[in-house]
Amino acid sequence: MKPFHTLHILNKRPGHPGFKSCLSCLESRDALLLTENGVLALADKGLTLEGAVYALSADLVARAIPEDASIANVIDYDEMVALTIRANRVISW
Amino acid sequence: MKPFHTLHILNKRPGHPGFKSCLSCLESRDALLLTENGVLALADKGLTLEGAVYALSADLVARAIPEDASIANVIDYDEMVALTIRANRVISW
Amino acid sequence: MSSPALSFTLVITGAPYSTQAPQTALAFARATVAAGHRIDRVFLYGDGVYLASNLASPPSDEANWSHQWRAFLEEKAVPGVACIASALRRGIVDDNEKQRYELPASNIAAPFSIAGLGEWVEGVARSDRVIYFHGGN
Amino acid sequence: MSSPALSFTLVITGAPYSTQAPQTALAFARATVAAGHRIDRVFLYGDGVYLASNLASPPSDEANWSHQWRAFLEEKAVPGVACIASALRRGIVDDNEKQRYELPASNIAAPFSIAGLGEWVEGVARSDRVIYFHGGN
Amino acid sequence: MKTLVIINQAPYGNWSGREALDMALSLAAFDQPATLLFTSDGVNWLRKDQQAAAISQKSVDRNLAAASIFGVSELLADHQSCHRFGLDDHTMIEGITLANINADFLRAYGHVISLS
Amino acid sequence: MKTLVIINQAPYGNWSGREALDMALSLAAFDQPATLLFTSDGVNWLRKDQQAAAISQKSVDRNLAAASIFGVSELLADHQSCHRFGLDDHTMIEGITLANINADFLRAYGHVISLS
Repeated sequence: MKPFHTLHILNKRPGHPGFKSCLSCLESRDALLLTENGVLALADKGLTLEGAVYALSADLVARAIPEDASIANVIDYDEMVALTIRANRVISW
Repeated sequence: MKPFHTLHILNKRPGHPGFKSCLSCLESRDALLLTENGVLALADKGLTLEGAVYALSADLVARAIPEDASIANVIDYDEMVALTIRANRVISW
Repeated sequence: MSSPALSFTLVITGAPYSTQAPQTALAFARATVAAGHRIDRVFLYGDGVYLASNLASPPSDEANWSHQWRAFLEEKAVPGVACIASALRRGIVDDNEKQRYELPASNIAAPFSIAGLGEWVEGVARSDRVIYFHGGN
Repeated sequence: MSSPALSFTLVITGAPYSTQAPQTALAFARATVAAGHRIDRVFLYGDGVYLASNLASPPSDEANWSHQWRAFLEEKAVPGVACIASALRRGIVDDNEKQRYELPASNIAAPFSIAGLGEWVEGVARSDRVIYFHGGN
Repeated sequence: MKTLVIINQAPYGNWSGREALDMALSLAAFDQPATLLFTSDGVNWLRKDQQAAAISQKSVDRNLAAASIFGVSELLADHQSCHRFGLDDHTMIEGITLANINADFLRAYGHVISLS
Repeated sequence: MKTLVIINQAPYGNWSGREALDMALSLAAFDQPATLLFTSDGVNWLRKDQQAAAISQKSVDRNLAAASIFGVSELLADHQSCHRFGLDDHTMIEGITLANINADFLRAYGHVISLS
């Protein structure tokens, strides 16, 4: 498991100003984890996400949003904990 | 004092999705009242407001936003009450 | 004011501190009464019910919104009602609910009382104006 | 887990009902402990302090986030701390504050306690990871 | 007087949509005409097969099924928002009418509520 | 380890900016280096002559003056956000350094807090 620089945890809906702030601070060595209403990004046709993207399974299942592996790696809370450990730094937006 | 159709009370910051929703429902016979963080619209260079626009003085003074009469009629709470009476309908966004 | 007196129901859905709603609503309520209109009730809904707590103790150099609202409601004999479903979820309870749910205390501030959404429907049906004060976030 | 055990401080700034923060944080906390890591403390800040109320009574077919958090903290012997400044403004008080401010009741749920931001600074300085659970609105 | 209750927030992230729904149900219970409108992120209430037990909540699609039974006149969804979130006949629960939200649309309602 | 506290909400509408500031002050009080960054609507904290008594609050510009006295290392503001809200040398309080927010900028901070 390669470490990455920053794990960005994003729980905002795609229309929220914080969603854009978070994306503008992503760089190639970072990873993005979508949680809560952040997972709506996977259903939003106006958005394209790039790079290492993860999404919480429980939040997807609750909202009936298809687990599209071409957009995001779908993970559980155990893997979320593991991601926070792999990262040198964690930012919750 | 001419009555108007709808008074839209808008307390959202200009970047909030509700700000745009409100503007999209304005018509020529309506009036817009900016309150709380809604008054930031008067300082926002990316925005143009048209039609009958009012803004609460107390919220402008608190935030040191110049009372620009070319954009909005600056009013106090007494006049806000009067506006809700002049309108056939009031919507708080 | 030369216009005839009207009746208002005010609905507050934003909490103190998280939102400016209780403040704006209070300034509006004072202006309403000053203009000779009647406030049928102030209805607290959703996070707005936090305004009815009697345990808030902000620093002494800050406004205490709960105190100010209670003083206004008492002075003007305006009913203040917190929605029971919103209040129970958020831990705002009166003595009845305290007993019913075997809770260690009650914390609703007089003159606020607890009632159902029917109080709000009554406002929609009968007050001349229903004005909402939401959170702005 | 083959990785070495680390220490965490979790900070919750979103309230139950207004946000999903207390739920997500609890699922994360359970997974943290299950993986063999240590949680130094859970720190409630801003609206997050509402989680520490012992008066919330949601309908019986809904999750009670305060109950679930209290059970977790007790079972795993994890300290739960509500920021004193946030708590006083929002009407979450312990017996000390009740006496000091002459309030009619206290409503903090054991094992939560009240302390200053120094508890959080301690986490920033000493825990391997500080993870924030904010509101999402 | 017809009341329009607007739900513009997605479910589960907070309680405001449920509380807006309760308002519509209360109006209906007291024989006041109420229409529900889902717009912006709120259209995500309408997706089929939600399983909120995964996050220890109750799914909201069942509450919606109750809405028409208990007398809420109409369930509307903003056309553009549905398109944005990929909601169509296949992915949406039944009984929803699409609408375009603007000043003309709003004019039919004497009372409009937008919790957010 | 340097901590960056981001304030991206305007003052007075809610308490989150004040609570973010308290976090920075606490770090400084315990000799932990802390920088404050105002961005997005948060730059409205920086306007001169705020008179929050008009809405029965205390003006936040005084709290900011306290920040550097009590050891907060730096007060930064996002250049673009300042421009958007018409904040310049004439309208802004003193002691603020402009910055451009991106991944490069963030890299200098081991711990980043964004309340919102």
